[in-house]
Amino acid sequence: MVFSWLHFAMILFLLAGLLFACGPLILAALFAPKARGGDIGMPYECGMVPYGSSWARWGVSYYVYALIFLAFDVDVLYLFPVSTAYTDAAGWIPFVKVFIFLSFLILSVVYFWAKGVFTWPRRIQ
Amino acid sequence: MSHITLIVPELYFLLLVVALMIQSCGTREWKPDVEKWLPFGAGLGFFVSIVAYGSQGYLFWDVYKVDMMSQFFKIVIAFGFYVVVLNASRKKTISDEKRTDYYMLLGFSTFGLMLLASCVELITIYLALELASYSMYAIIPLRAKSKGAAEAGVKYILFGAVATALALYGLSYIMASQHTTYIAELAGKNWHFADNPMAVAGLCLFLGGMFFKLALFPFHFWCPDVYQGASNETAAFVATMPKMGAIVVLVRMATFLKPGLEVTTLLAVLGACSMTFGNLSALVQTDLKRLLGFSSVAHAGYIMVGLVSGTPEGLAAAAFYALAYLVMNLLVFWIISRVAVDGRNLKLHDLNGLYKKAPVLAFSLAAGAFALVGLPPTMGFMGKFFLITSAWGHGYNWLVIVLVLNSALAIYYYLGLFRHAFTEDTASDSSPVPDNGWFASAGAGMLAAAVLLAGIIPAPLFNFAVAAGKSLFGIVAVGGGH
Amino acid sequence: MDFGYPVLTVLIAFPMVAACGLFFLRAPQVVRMYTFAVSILELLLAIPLMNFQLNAEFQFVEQIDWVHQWGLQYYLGVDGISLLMVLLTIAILPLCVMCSWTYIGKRVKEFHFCLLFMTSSVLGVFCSLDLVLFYVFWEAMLIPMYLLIAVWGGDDRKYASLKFFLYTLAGSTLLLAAIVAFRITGGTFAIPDLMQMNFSFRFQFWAFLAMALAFAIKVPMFPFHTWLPAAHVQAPSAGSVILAAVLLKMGTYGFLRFCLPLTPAASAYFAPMMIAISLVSIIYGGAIALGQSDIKKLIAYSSVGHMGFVTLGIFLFNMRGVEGALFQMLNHGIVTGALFMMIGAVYERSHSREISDNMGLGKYMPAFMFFWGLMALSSLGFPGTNGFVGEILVFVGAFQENTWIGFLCVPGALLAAAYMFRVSLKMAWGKPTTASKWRDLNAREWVYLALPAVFVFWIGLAPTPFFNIVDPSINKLLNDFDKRKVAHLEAEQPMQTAANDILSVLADKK
Amino acid sequence: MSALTLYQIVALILLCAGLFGLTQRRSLVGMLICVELMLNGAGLSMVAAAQLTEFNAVLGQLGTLFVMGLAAAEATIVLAIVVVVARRFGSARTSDITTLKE
Amino acid sequence: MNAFLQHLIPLVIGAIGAMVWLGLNALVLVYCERKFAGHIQRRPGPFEVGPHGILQPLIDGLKLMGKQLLTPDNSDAILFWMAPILSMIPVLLLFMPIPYGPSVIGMKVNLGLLLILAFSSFNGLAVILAGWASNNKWGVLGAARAVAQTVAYEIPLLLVVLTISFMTGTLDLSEITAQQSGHIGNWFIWKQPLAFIIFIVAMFGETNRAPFDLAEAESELTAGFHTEYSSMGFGLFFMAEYGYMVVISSVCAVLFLGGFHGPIPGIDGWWWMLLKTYALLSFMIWVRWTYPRVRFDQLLNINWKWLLPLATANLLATALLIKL
Repeated sequence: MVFSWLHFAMILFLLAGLLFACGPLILAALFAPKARGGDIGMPYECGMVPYGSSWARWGVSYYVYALIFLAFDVDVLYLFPVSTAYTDAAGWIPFVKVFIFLSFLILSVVYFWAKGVFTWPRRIQ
Repeated sequence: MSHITLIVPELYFLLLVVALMIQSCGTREWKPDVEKWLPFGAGLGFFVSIVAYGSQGYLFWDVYKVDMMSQFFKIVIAFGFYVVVLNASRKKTISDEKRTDYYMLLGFSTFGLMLLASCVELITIYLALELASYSMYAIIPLRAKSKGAAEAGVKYILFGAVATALALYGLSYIMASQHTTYIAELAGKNWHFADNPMAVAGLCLFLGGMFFKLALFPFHFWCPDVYQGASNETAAFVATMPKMGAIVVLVRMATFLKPGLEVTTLLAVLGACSMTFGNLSALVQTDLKRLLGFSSVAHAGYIMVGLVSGTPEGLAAAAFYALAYLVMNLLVFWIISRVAVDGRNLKLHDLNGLYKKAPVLAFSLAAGAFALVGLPPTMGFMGKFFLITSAWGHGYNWLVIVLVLNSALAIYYYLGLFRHAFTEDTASDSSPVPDNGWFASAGAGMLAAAVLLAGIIPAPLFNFAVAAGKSLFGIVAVGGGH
Repeated sequence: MDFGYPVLTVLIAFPMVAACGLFFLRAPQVVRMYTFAVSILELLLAIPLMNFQLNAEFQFVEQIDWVHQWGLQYYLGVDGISLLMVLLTIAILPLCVMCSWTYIGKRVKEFHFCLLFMTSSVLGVFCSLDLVLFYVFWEAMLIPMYLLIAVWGGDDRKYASLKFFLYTLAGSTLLLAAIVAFRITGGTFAIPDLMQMNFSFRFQFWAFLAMALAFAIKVPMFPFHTWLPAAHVQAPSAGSVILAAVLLKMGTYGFLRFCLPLTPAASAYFAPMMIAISLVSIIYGGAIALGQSDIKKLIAYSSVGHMGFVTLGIFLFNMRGVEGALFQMLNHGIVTGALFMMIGAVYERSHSREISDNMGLGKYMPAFMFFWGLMALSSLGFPGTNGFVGEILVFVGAFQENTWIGFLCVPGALLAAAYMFRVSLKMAWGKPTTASKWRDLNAREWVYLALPAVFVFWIGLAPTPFFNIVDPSINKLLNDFDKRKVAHLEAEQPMQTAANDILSVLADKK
Repeated sequence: MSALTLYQIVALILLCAGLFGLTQRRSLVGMLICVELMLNGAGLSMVAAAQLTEFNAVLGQLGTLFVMGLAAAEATIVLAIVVVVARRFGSARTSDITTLKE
Repeated sequence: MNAFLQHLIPLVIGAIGAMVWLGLNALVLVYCERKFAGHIQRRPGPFEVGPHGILQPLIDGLKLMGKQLLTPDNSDAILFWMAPILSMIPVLLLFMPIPYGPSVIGMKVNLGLLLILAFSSFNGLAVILAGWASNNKWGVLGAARAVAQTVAYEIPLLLVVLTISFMTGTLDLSEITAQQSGHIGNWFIWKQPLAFIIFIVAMFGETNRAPFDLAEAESELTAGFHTEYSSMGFGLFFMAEYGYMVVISSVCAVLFLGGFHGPIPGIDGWWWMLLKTYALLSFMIWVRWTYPRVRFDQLLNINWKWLLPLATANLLATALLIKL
């Protein structure tokens, strides 16, 4: 109950993935030359000496998109349990419920749209 | 679906929110002025919830119970929303294009609170609570370019999130040890610490989440900051409405808080700490809203007094006090909003000479302040009186003594409001000129009249509350509502 | 005794309703006239009270459910004890209006509103027979009194008003707790019903302490008296008059109405302590008064002394003592009220309350000095005045109870004579400073000083009607008291019980 | 040690880590992450409680699903407010955000 | 013990198979991509190493291994090296629930789709780690873009997947394949053409492939989030990317193209799956070398303004049709 073959399989495959990732890296570490000094560790900016910090201020739109995603992604998550049971459920009530749920999703897209979130570039106050 | 008529008030508010949302999506040209119709809509909501007061029944696999208690609180909440909308309809602190959204969020929060009033299952309670909270988190920073508002917002939501997490953690313990989340079934379980430590720990944590909303002592940090940071109109909402939600849940859960249980004692101790701490801190405040913030911490403590007795009367007293608290605070905030015409934060000395500048406001402020103290003949006194009468003789007499001593303590700063408004003449030049129009005066006057009337003739409201309290315990209400 | 209308309700409600009418008036003079008319009407409305039957029953009873679920009632009624107080209150009102006719210059409307509101709530206090109703009126009285001091008071009014408010409110919160305790234990808020019940000593012990604190602050008794001089000095003269004549009586009335009948055993147990405190109050008040240079402060401290006589009389538990206490209450109301009015009158002329600024009035203001002398004599208990009646009764009661108590009272009376003579002599024959230009009493002042003077002589020379009113009630009170005062006193060790109670509460908290 | 206890210990560790981080973190985003950690701890504890006792397992999973959804919504709002804070204060460090005091 | 081995051995075989399959695919796809690109641009592509340059990918791999593993100054070394590993770890797991043939499957999982969707999200985390830890302007920008994009396209993808699972009532890929057995008319592409199109578009967005390769965008950002990676660090990202491409093509084949079922009954087998997957992969490569890159705001708005509402509407319509 607590630990099933699925868990085991997942761990096994993840370990295989780790092996697959680390193997080449270790090989490369063995084969590769190990030069030091000079500007070898300088951040790569097409050969120029880096200017300023690598942290630029992004447009606030990035954040807004991220926020919308956060909200949507998890909402869609709720549909997964529904999806497996939907065909078995009789009557129209399941549809009504899904309809309500999805119309709220659509409503929120409409809201964002109307609020100009998708207009780019934009300065959101 | 067959009982859709039971949730007419909720549906009405949902409709209101959707209407607001549609309007807020509309183009600038098309947009009618939201303040022109919303007060009527909110008033109708109040009316609808009054009409629906008698309905009873279960919905949604019994997680949603429409009973006297829920209807009582729905009426209270709808009333609060009505007043808040009226209060905010003259605000200057938010730009035009955001107003509709502001009201939408207010409405959404109210909708969540209405749902909360009926929930009788812990997960559902949690959901409804969050529904109510999120919109509120969003409206607090809505104050043009104010640093303080942003700070208040972030403090509120971070503390809120922690409280939520703790509450959920507690919920999981209750699930693990009592195997049910229905309040009705939980009421029959054993809540002694010795027998079931995990359940009691879980319950405490879950209650912690409610205490956060209520701003009870160890969870009160946000309260003064949020009041101070948020705009006056928003503060009026935050100070009153979410507490109704928390109280209704606590009232429902108090059915299994028998006196003598560790949890009950904890509740009592927290209540005592809360009132003492709140009052002591309020003594030294000069910012009006901050003062009210600490005072609401104290009031949260008072409400605990009604809950610990574990009798229908106690719960009814708590419910009645909740109503009183709502009306009193809305009254005071109404006056604050009217006095601070430019939306600034008021200091105590800004009230100087108010009796001359706006006599009706000043008189109403007096009514509000004395109601908050608990002086007769106001609603606040009746509420407090019911609380201590219900709690006396159930093993928590010391709590009652603490309460009355605190009332004496509280006098000092509430009297400050009164003193500045009535006895100080030397208004500084920078003090705002209060809004003295018919709208301001009528609103203040009516709320003050409500405070006084309900203090002189509390019987109808209180009988309703008692009937509601008894219905929680399964005692058939006899002749309630009249 | 049915007059076809609720007499007491009308008495209580009329000033309040009339006060609301003030908002429609503008000119100060009109406001004064209006209020005066209202106060006279109120007097007329009190005429049905003449129909009072001379027995111990509560009369003019009105009883309506207020909050049925909670047992709250709107329950009014008067007996001999409260009737006098009601009459005193109603009679004082026109005097107050008159004495502030020119004294109050600013915010006249609000001032009279406060006066009327105050009268209503004080009447409510004396009439209510339901504990909660009593409490409601008791607290409602605070706000107008606070305003009277804080708005129209002297230079230090902020401090004085706050002190007054906090002291009284702090005391009364415990009273509320006690009220609730009575309800839970006795099952009702109705005072007449509660008077019939026997409570356990342990309960009485705590209830008495809670109530006594509230009343003692109001009276005020010795350690809690400090708000009184401050409030008196700062209050306008009408405020002082009401304060002295009516408000202080609420405390002693509380002792008589609640402590003795409801907690007889505890009252008996605490009586020695109360007597001791009363004696201290008497001597302390007199001694301090003797040293005052401010006339108003002097009278204020003399009040402490006088009220000490009242509480002393009450806790003697014998007929003479309680009678004396009641008379002393009445007298103090009349005499001290009149003294304060006179201080107001002289203050209007000299704008000072110092004795040194108000000397030598005998020559220039003979009428004033006549009244002053009369009231001063009455205040110190000169035979033939009403003060004598009250004081001698208390003396008799004290000697009846215990000779030592009687002896200890004597210095108090002597001190009263000393400070009263001191101030009166200086005022009458001292070296005048600026008094020469002052006008003697005008007609209005004549009226409002003559009325108390009439009562001074009436009670002083023919107190029988008053005795007739109070005696049945006092008899009943003492009989009840004697029957019930022994409740298990010996069986329990009071202090030990108290200690146990406190310890158990502390243990509960942990 | 029963499986339930095991899960609960893990959940408790998550919770405590979150609480500890909350007190230690000096930036708002860091605090948010800590709060999410706490919420996840609660979710784990809930699903374990439902699965490993006689409580209805489906209900527990559903509850956890709700927790996840609401946690996401919460994060959304927190981030939105943090953006507001950052724009008004020019910083998202807790030490800079102290205008409200008595 | 015997039962234990019975469970264990297929799993180990599956894991090894997945490793081989992934390695092979990387080699083949690199070769394909370069050859396709060459031919599309009317040049031969790699031609030197082996016949028609067929050994080129192998040599490339060897070359990568011989390069120095550079860790830039000012970078967070631990996170910097964690990123490529993290991007690689879940790839193999993603192959586990995909049925390549009637018996060619790592493990039949009843929530296979959910498993794939859940673990594929690790890639976003790896990308942002890589960009952030390398402390490079291109890296940070690329990472931000990559995250904004992959998360955005995840939602229509989820909705489309949900559409299928609403129809089938299951999240098990084998089960979904089974429901498409029989002839070609049973493939879900006919029932859900709109969903298929949305899935294809979202597929490009999810894998950061042109025309949605804003995260790498050679001409603007050098190499985006992996600008600073050299040697096998870069190689791992490269392999992972191809891995994700293969996975998503396979999933697409399973969901819409009948999985290992042939167009007519009776000729089912893993070869069909291989064919369909490679057809889709070829399509992706073809698109890359044919279409210009979109602008970033266009990229996001295509998703939020078109794909998402369409996908939602499609789901709603599907739900309605099922009830009808």
